[in-house]
Amino acid sequence: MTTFSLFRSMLRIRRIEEAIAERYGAQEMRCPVHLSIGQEAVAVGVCAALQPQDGVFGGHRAHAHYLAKGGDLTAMLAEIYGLENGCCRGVGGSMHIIDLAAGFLGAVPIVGATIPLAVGAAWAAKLRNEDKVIVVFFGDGTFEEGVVHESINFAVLHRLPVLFVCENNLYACYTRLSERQPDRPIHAIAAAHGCRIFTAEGDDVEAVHAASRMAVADLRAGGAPVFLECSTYRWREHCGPNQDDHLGYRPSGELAKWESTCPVSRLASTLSSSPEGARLVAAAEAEIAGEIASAFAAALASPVPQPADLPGYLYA
Amino acid sequence: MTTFSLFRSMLRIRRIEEAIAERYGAQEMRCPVHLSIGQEAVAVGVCAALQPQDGVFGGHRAHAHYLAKGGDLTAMLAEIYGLENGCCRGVGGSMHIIDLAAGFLGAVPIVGATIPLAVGAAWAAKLRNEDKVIVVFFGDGTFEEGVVHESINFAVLHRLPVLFVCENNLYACYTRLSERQPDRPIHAIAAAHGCRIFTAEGDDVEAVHAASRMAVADLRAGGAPVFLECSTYRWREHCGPNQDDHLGYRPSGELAKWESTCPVSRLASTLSSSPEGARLVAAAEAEIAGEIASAFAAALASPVPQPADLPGYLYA
Amino acid sequence: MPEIERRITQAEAIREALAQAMEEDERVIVIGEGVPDPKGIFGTTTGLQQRFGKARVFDSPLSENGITGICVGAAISGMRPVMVHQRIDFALLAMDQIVNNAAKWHYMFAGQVKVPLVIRVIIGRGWGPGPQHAQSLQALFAHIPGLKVVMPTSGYDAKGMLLAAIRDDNPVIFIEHRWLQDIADHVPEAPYIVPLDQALICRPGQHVTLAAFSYMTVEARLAAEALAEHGIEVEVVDARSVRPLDMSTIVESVRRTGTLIVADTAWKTGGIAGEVIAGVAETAFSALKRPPLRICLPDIPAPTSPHLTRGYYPDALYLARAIAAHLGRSIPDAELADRLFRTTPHDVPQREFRGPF
Amino acid sequence: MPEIERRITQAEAIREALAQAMEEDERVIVIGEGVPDPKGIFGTTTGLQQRFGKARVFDSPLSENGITGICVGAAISGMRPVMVHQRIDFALLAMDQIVNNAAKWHYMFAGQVKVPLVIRVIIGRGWGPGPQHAQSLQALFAHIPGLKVVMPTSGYDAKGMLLAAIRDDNPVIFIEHRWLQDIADHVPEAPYIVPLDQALICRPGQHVTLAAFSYMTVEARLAAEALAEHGIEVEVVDARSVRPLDMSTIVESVRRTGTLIVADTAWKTGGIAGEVIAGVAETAFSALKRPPLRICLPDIPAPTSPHLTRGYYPDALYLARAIAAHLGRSIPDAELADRLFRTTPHDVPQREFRGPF
Ligand SMILES: Cc1ncc(C[n+]2csc(CCOP(=O)(O)OP(=O)(O)O)c2C)c(N)n1
Ligand SMILES: Cc1ncc(C[n+]2csc(CCOP(=O)(O)OP(=O)(O)O)c2C)c(N)n1
Ligand SMILES: [Mg+2]
Ligand SMILES: [Mg+2]
Repeated sequence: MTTFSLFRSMLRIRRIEEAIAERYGAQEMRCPVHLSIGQEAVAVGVCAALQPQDGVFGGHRAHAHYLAKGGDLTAMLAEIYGLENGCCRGVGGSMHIIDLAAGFLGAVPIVGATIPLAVGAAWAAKLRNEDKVIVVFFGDGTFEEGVVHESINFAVLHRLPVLFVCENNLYACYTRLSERQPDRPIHAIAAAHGCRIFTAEGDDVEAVHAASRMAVADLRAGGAPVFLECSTYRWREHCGPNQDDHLGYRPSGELAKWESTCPVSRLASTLSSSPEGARLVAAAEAEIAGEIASAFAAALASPVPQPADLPGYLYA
Repeated sequence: MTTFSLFRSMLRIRRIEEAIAERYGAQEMRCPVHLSIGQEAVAVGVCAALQPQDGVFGGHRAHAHYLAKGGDLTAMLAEIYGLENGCCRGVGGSMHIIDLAAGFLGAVPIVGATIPLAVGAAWAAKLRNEDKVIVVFFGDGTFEEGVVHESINFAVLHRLPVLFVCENNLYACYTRLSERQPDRPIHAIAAAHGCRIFTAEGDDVEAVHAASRMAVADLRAGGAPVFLECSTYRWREHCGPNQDDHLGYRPSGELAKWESTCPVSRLASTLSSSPEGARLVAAAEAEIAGEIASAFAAALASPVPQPADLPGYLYA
Repeated sequence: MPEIERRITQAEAIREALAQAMEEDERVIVIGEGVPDPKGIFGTTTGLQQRFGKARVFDSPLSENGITGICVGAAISGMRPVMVHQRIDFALLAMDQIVNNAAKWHYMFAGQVKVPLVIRVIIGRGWGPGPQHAQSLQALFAHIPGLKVVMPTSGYDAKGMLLAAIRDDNPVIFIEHRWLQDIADHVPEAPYIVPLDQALICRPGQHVTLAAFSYMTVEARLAAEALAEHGIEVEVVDARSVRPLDMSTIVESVRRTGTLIVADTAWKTGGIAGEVIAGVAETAFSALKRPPLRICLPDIPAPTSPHLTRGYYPDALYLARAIAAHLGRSIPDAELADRLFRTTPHDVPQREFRGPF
Repeated sequence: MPEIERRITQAEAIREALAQAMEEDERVIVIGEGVPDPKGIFGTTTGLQQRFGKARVFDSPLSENGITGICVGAAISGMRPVMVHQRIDFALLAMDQIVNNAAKWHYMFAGQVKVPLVIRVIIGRGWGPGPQHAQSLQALFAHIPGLKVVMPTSGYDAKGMLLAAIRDDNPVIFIEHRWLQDIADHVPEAPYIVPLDQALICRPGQHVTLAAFSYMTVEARLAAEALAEHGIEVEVVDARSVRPLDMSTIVESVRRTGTLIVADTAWKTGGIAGEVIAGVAETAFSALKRPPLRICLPDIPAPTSPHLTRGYYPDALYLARAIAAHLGRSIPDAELADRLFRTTPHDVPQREFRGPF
């Protein structure tokens, strides 16, 4: 995976989420949305290390993971709009997305809920002798759920091909890490459980990618489960399209500091230092803008889903 | 606490549980019992480091903890017999015991269930500025429950005066540790959570006691929560009065090895090496036998409890 | 009586009750994910930490079972914790501590230890919360001996019942509905108590008893007003409590009206609406002049899309139609529809609602 | 037909079903705390690991929520896990994964993913299990759309329904009763299926419909036999499934008998007995000639002492008395008591039972 394609994938996710934020005010996406703006490098760096047959699970903040794994953009947007062509036909909305063809195995908003599922999927892969790595993304807050420890214990016990990716953005909703956890590294607990550990600055996509490649290679070779902790930062409000620095729950200057190390624009500047690079960046912006415009148009052209179909989804 | 009194407390618990085992076959103790025979040194070593105002919680295997903390013997026996003078008036049986006067704050059989309660009691003590340490005993298997990690995280975060005592007897029911957990120390996970760690050979009551004294002193001085892991071994079946080595779930010779380091008889021999010590040991045996006989008699003299009283226990 | 003019929202009423409880009893502490944050649990806890300090108002790690157990531990040690889940769905993680410990600790030890614990849980919806964030799980708690379970509707009751719950020596599951939080009501400032075990006849009527739970009471009253214009007098009973159910108020009402309809915010099968019907059928069978009827959610999880939630939640119009049909009364549907047509979008509590949750 | 002579216990029937399911489908795996241990979950899993290997039969860490989620993850990845809790009380730790994920995964994703998962849970008692180890929590699962919930009584049904549950593509909560495990029944060796949604009329009768769940069916049949001698013909319906409830079999029976009594192993308030009554009252009100009646546990947790459990669990004698009284029939009590007097101690399933659980 070239630096440029890592960059392009991040840029695409950034622009898609910005577009969602911009259109959210129109009151047509009638469900909660949790944006990853600022955190794209983790999703992209990890997923770029995966093969199509590998599986990914996410949580409430999963757009970036879905897109980075190759999830269908139009289906995601249609889902957020609650339309029939949505990836869950409108049953789920932003917090429930899935694209089985792309190996995005599902995201749901109960925090921690998909972590044992990822371990179970990895267990199935091992029992069936499939060459498959399973990744699950979750936040620093989610690590406080007991089920995470239960899941890690089982994964290490059975040496399953699972990569736990903790996106430590310092907050759970509006609550800072220090109000929820003592001052010690999250990954040290995973290490004590017997995971192999990697850490990366989550605003450096190449660092995340390098760590992920090693991790995934380890897992394919039958190594112990890997826990990757990435420092990162959410720029917008916990849930919804807006800025929220005025609420005062972040120390002043913190957001600005993280914005200054924006994974997307830093890489854009680097790439743009050559004229060829600058051209590529500009072209990417243009292509992505076009793709987004058509995806929104296609999504909005979807028929509306029918309540009468709901009972049919309940049982297989 | 002198070596002799540590010994005497262990001997007393051993003889009480042997008496329970012996009488269990009469079919009059009609509830599950989980004996601590072989594990007495942990209960005794820890509780001997406590003050009366300190609190202790246990789990399904709690006779030793209750007795070591000074719980009323007759009330416990009456409870196992399901009689009105039982410590729960027969509502609880062996798996639910309590003696508030002695600071034994309760034991219940859902594994892990009392661990957050202990943290909550320690939290209350801290909020109320009480000079109180809270101890909770649990097994190696219990450590697999997610709630344990949630509890430790909160305790460390708020720096609560709680001592977590893990009695690692290598088994949960008939399942060996290696079938349930990867090969890494349990206490290392607690350390990563930020607990202060002590370990002790659980068949050496003086070692347990020494560690506990340091731990409790730390906690009284406002130190971080402590996690004490003791290696130990259950001699009888998981639940019930019998030997069960014939079932073949333990490697052969393992039980014999642990029996050979019996915390009670090792100390008995040491003490008996002087004539004065031998006299004391013999006297203790005699006194304890007498106490047990009268306690059983007193317990069995209890009236039977009345079902009509039950609804009154439901709500305060 | 200038008091009578004082109208505040239910969220404010809850916040006031919390503040007054903390003022009158220093053992009261408040904890939950987001309690001291800028959003303050939909405004119900805003400002409490500033006022009562960090030693009594706590944020919480994301550890529902652990924190519940920790609160049980604090409660049996003399504190009076009030904890809160922003969604009842999260309480599923804590069922072990709620059912195995909180509900039974007093009983298991034959009454030696009290568990004065309040667990606030919020049901209902912003928009599009979907299958995992919009459940109405009162039936799961209603089945458990040892718990008290209440579902106030009015702001007045929310304050009075929360104060009663906090003063109660038992674990109380206090169920709030998201759509009630912004409704204003007359709420006296001075502390007062509303009992935890009494239903309220909030509109008398002789033709049919409509027992409603929580937000359904709001829709029930609207339906009743509309039907009154057509000569159907609906007695609306705000059940208010779920465990214990105040069956005697409901049964007496049914003895007067001969007809029982129950409206609940939850799925029909296995819900508390069925419990109300079973209780009446067992104890006042001869009072029933016709079959009882449940009006509940269909037996499927809540979907997210507004196109799919349309029709999922029974509203006043649905109730009015169903009641008229059940009584065999034909009312020109256009008139009902006209009267009860909801001009606010069906998926938001107030027109001003702008998301995101 | 030598088959007809083959009688095995319910525990053996369950073990046989597991073995046959594993044989016919290699995706079937079995996991649970103690599954491969010498006690083998009351004998229901003994020998399976020896036969099918460590790659398909697993012990489990004590991590109920985690393991449930792991099994959901395996199920959506093409395996067909069967997991087991030795007591339903432990499943409370897993309510999050059961209710939020297992029950909804197929629905949330609009039918794209199946969850073929069986969760075996054991209710009932040895002796003295007490408040935390003897709950009958079927009502908690019965309320949840997306789950199937069954409670077979006979060994025949246990095998056939377990095979059906394992072949089913949905999450099934399979509830076994400790007191049924040692009862022998005619159980054919070859694999067969008993549907997951059909009640069974196991004794016809024209005077009263007695719908019973799980072990209560055993007591119900004894009561029915005794009452028959006094001219009361009880139709005993073994409900067998809880979700979906086979209401049409029950309703048809009530249409014949005019009287409905429901016997459940659980607490009365908020239990499934109420659901049965509500369903019948709603849909076949006019068939009811007298009030329906529930016979359930009192609304308090199980105590431990045998002195306290006496009278806690309604038995055949209790049922017979209650039925006769409900029908207004006076039967000399001594005769009933004589016929139904239990010579085995009331707190053990069989005379040979020696503890400890
Ligand atoms: C079990 C559960 N508890 C609480 C919530 C409410 N909630 C949604 S997101 C969130 C914070 C998650 O924090 P983190 O894991 O750090 O992820 P981030 O939002 O920072 O990406 C919380 C508490 C939930 N969805 N599920
Ligand atoms: C939540 C829960 N799951 C399972 C059980 C059944 N159970 C009782 S004791 C026990 C083993 C506990 O092992 P450990 O913690 O090591 O304690 P030990 O018995 O060895 O003292 C189990 C699984 C239970 N009581 N509670
Ligand atoms: Mg975070
Ligand atoms: Mg152990």
